Amino acid sequence: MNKPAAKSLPWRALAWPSAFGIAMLALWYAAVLWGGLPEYQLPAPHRVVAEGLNEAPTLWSGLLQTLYACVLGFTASVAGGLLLSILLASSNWAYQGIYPYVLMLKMMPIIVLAPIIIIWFGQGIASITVITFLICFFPIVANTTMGLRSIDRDLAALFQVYAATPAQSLLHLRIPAALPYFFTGLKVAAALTPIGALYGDTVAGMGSGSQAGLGFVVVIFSSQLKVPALYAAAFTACAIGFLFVGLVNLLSWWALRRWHESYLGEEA
Amino acid sequence: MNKPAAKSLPWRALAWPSAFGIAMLALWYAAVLWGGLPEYQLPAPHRVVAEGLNEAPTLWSGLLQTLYACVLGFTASVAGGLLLSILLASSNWAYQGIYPYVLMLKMMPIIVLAPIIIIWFGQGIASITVITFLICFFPIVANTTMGLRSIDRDLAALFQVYAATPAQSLLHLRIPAALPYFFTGLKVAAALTPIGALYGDTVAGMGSGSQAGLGFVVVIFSSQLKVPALYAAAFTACAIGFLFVGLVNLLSWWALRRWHESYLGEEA
Amino acid sequence: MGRPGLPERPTRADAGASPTAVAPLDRGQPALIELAGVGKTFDGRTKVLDGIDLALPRGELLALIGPSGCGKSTLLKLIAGLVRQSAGRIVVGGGAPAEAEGKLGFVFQDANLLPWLNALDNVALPLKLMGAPKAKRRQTAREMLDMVGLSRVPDHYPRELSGGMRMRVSIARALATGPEILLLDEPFGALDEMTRNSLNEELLRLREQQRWTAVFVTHSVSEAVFLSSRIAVLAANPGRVHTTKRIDLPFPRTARTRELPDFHALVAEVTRSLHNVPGQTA
Amino acid sequence: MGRPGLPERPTRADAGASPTAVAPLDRGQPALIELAGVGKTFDGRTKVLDGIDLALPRGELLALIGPSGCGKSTLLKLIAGLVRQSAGRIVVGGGAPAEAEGKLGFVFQDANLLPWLNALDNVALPLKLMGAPKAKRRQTAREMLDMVGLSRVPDHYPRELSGGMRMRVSIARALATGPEILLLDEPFGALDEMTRNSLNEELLRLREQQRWTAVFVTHSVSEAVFLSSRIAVLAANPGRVHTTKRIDLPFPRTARTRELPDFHALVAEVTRSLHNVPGQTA
Amino acid sequence: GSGPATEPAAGPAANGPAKAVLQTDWYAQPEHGGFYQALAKGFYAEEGLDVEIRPGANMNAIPQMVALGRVDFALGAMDSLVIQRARGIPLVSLFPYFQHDPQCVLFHPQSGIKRLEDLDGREVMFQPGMIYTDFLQRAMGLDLKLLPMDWSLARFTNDESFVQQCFLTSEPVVLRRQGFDPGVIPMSESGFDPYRHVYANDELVATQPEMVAGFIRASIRGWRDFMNGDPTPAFGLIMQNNPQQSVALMEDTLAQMKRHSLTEGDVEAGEALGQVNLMRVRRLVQQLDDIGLLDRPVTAQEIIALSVLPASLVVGASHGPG
Ligand SMILES: Nc1ncnc2c1ncn2[C@@H]1O[C@H](COP(=O)(O)OP(=O)(O)OP(=O)(O)O)[C@@H](O)[C@H]1O
Ligand SMILES: Nc1ncnc2c1ncn2[C@@H]1O[C@H](COP(=O)(O)OP(=O)(O)OP(=O)(O)O)[C@@H](O)[C@H]1O
Ligand SMILES: [Mg+2]
Ligand SMILES: [Mg+2]
Repeated sequence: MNKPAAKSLPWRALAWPSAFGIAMLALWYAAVLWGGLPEYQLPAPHRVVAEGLNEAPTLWSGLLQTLYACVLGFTASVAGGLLLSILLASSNWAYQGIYPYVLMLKMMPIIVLAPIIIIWFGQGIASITVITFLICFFPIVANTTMGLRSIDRDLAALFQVYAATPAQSLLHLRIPAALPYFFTGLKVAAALTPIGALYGDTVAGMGSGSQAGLGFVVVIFSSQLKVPALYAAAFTACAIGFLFVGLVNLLSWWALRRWHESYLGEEA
Repeated sequence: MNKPAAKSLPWRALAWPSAFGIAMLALWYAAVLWGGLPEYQLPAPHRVVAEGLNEAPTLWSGLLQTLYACVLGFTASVAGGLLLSILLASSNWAYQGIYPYVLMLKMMPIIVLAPIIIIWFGQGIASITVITFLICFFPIVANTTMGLRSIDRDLAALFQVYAATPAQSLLHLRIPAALPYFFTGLKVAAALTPIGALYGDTVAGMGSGSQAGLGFVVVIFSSQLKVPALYAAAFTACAIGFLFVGLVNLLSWWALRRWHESYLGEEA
Repeated sequence: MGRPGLPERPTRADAGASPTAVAPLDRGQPALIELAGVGKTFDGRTKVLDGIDLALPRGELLALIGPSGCGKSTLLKLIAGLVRQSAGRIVVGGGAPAEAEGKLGFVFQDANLLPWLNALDNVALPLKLMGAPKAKRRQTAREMLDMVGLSRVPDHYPRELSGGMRMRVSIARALATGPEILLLDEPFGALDEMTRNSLNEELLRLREQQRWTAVFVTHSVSEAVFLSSRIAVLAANPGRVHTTKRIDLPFPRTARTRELPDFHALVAEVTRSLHNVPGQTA
Repeated sequence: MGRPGLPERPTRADAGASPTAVAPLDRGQPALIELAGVGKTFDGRTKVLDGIDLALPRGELLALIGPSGCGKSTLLKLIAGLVRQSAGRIVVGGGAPAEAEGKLGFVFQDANLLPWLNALDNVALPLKLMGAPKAKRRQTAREMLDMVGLSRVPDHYPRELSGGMRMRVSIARALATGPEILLLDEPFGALDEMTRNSLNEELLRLREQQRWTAVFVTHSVSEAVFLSSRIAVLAANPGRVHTTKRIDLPFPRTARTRELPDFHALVAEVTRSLHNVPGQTA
Repeated sequence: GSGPATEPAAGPAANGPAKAVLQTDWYAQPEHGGFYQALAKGFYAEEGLDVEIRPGANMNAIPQMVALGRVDFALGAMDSLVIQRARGIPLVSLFPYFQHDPQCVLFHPQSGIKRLEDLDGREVMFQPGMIYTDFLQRAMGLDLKLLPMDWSLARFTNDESFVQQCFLTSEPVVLRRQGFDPGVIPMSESGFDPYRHVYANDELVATQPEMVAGFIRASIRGWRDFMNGDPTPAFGLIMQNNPQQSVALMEDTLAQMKRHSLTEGDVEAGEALGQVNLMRVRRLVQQLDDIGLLDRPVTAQEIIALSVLPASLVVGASHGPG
């Protein structure tokens, strides 16, 4: 009763988000009109749009730069996260021995790691990618590892009976079975990607001209209290996030629609 | 063959992490000895310990303050994340209508939200909690929602046959079935908690006296180039993370050990 | 094995009436379950059931028998309101199938147990969903487990049970609520003959107290004859009713019934009509 | 239904020998599968099997029959090396059970299909794991699906198949590799009698080409008699061999075999000994 | 006044001391010494004020907090306020506590930097949004490759060609203690020379001029006392708030502040503690306008809270109230 329509890409599904979007916009206007908040606190939506258009060249070049960092960082997170998960799920000693240090890496404040990262990778896109990776990879690792370790016992027995090699088990059993977890982690990582890239930008980015990403733009707008433009920049960053989440959703739909409960209608 | 021993808490499991820890420590020393990096670049482990002890009072009060923020933020994330997931999984329109905005909230750079948060919640623990929540809640939402939406069709049919109310389905079917996903999300959130609290501390904290958390300590040590102490502070933050992750693992073991594949031995 | 205190259907006041009074079918009554021209097509491509007409008066025990894949399980799910028909009309208890939910007991083809509950809690689950008090729940669940011969393993989790044991837990669960309508999808298929026979008899004994109307799927003709008041033989591709056969063996039936010549004649007759069914898939 | 091009076991050179040559059991040969004093206890508390002694020469078809929960499935898993014995010794093909993996075909009690593969790909899976080329894989899988009567649904996913159809996919999968040893856990339990009988016959026909040694679990005595060269009747709590009975009906067996008086006598005899088995749970 | 009529209701003392919050721009440090001194020695209390000094590292929210009245006073650079004022945010400058911004460029002597012009074409780590950056680039035409400030010295110590922003009194002191001898050039040498000041919002100045004036008086007194008298009381409070400060470190910092005459400025040129020169303010506005940072022109009168500032501290008034 609460499953999305099976098998067809839910273009219709744009109806609900749009309805909610309009409601949120109305609420926003109401808050601006009657909330008595000054523009530097809560700018009206049309002001955000206007300032966004006004700053369009800056936003556009920031968007391109950050998008580039996001693509690299997300790709690195997916590849690195997947490999790490496979390593972690490959044996008990790897899991018990390595997982704590993966966790520690994740929990190290970036502010502590940043100097080391920049010394190793130099200022700019490489370091931003590393920082984005550090922020994004863990959800993928945690989810995929859990997925890889949650294999149905009977299916595992089947592969044992057919003397499947570890690589075969991985490829034909564990990875397909872990996909629902993997995609969930991927979705979290995708949502973190613009945040990671923005943060990386403010820590390790280049702030001049075409090399300034949205992180830089956001900090500058913020420090100059250009609040409508700041919101415009933030929404621009969100747009990148939606792009990634959308891609992940598409991929997930494509891979799971035929068999996983989350995509099946109630029948059959 | 790569499952943890069933049913017993793996105290023995400390062996592998310790072994790896010793190896990492050796590597670290090797880097310090032969890497030719000065102490303000890469301090030796014993120097980190020494400076940590030296700064123990500061670290301790920072730890307490940040732990407090972590407890509040994590609790808020769990409660909020769970409620949100239940709402999202409760109907298609909620999922399609609300999820995009939850995502947007997650993807908004904190630097943009911080002024609003501080204006609303005041500088101090309340704002730090909100920031920690914003950083931590999403993995819980994404995972739990996926879990709640991945209910086995036959079990759902069973509950339908017995005319279970939505609340009963939730309580007796969907939540138990979603636990493996929920705990995975919880683990990610737990690992994010100290990062969130540290960041919240630097953005919205009171940097004075007993109210200064580890975020303050980290920023100060970093700006004063007290690198060994900085590392000590970072490890202190990690300790909080391990505490939370450990608690989550314990809870997860307790809830899943009897039935979920990830905790079962290969037999039976 | 007739145990005291088996659960009675809470909605019927006349549960105390003489058991034998149930046996004659109330043919004059309006049907409790009625299917008229029911068809089911999956995804618009696979026509699974076509033109099913069936009417079950209260108290009927209908056996469905037919080749693998002919739509027996689908038919049960249609009656339970778990699947919506593509054509025709289904009335259960005077309303739509979905309205009858809560009065049903359903044994799925797979045991379909909750993996995070042990055997006892699995059996007690429907009672919990109906709001029975805890003590009552546990007592009834224990009796039911006892009836299916699993009193020794109440605290085993499903993964610690054998396939046949899991099915028996599932049967116990379906009977625990004393349902008005019982839908059973090959409930005894995974059991050895002795266990199966004794459960068959147990089921009929229970019926004298609970008086459900039942539709059950079986691949065993003798089981169908033994348990049912009517047998519907289905044909496949698409699934439709090939013949129905009234089984007029007297109730109560016991192990002795299997020795009656009538019994063997009926088994032979149904087997023959089964052999004539078109659409055998193998 | 005897189809051309059924897969032959690749490891045996003498597959072309006359089919009838297989029938007499090679009693002089060393056992292909041997269990001596095998016991299994779960979690140190539940003693499931105790003192199992069994020796299967090459070519033997052993039927296991016994009450629900007596340990039949566990015994199969022990032979396949999926579960480790708590006591005794198991030798398969001269080594530990785990070493024989890859020469096995296993039909699990549940169909155990990969939900993300369609019927054809599920059948082709073991061939893929053995490195068979793609064209060969698809061809063999198609033939196997055809044999179990599912040639019309190769692209159906498991959730789109009926229970009996899923089991047949599982049987097709186990036979696809032409295994040396075949372990079947109630393979035909979910099938109607006609499908079941025809698959029984198909299986024996296939055996003449593939010559596996098999252990299979069934709850049908007549199936056990029809298919096996020996029947082991197990008793429960703990599971142990109660009696074994050699079935000396001549091979090849066909539908006609079921009409032999010997056949009926054997069925009756085994049924009797089954009734005497202690440890019936219901 | 609803208080008892035994006292005239004019003074804030009528309802007990007036609460006021001063939000500083960093964690407690000697650069805030005058305020802590005023607090420690009761100068605020004497003016009938109960002041709380609130430290923090969150620079971006502070102007909004002041504008919305969440805090009463805050510290900052006057150039930002001019820009914000032009954007319609009702903030006013109360008084400068540093005559010149201690914002500097920090570099290794080996890098060959002698003047700000030598930054041309180099990578520099500056706080994003710092207005000096715009001035250096647009008014002086320097080509700067900007790196965002990470508030750490790690990279500086690792790279001899590294150039970053610093606070005259902070980073150089830390570095000298580590054995470095960095070069430092104040950014104000560019000719863009904002004050470092205390600011508040229009409403506070309009509704509680007495309280604001009292705060100004006490703060200036505190600064004078801190710079010329015994700084120990302020040091005590600072250490209490920020255990990472030590007396030695604070003394080093204070010495730097004195050496560069941060609070009094160029005394020979007529500058003095707390003084605001409207000519300088106008020049600042002009410079900001020239590089296109102002949404609309603003006047010095708008920016400076002349109504509460003692006339003695205002110079260069060519017109308007003195
Ligand atoms: N993991 C386990 N822990 C405890 N007991 C177990 C476990 N697995 C199986 N058992 C027990 O082992 C016994 C034998 O199980 P098994 O599945 O082998 O029975 P079976 O003979 O195949 O029965 P059926 O005919 O019902 O399939 C059962 O009593 C079951 O409860
Ligand atoms: N979701 C689906 N999509 C397409 N076909 C389906 C779907 N579900 C079931 N079917 C088809 O419906 C037919 C009937 O299935 P059903 O499970 O009702 O058979 P059955 O009579 O119970 O068979 P069995 O005795 O093997 O259990 C089968 O041919 C099956 O392939
Ligand atoms: Mg079925
Ligand atoms: Mg079994």
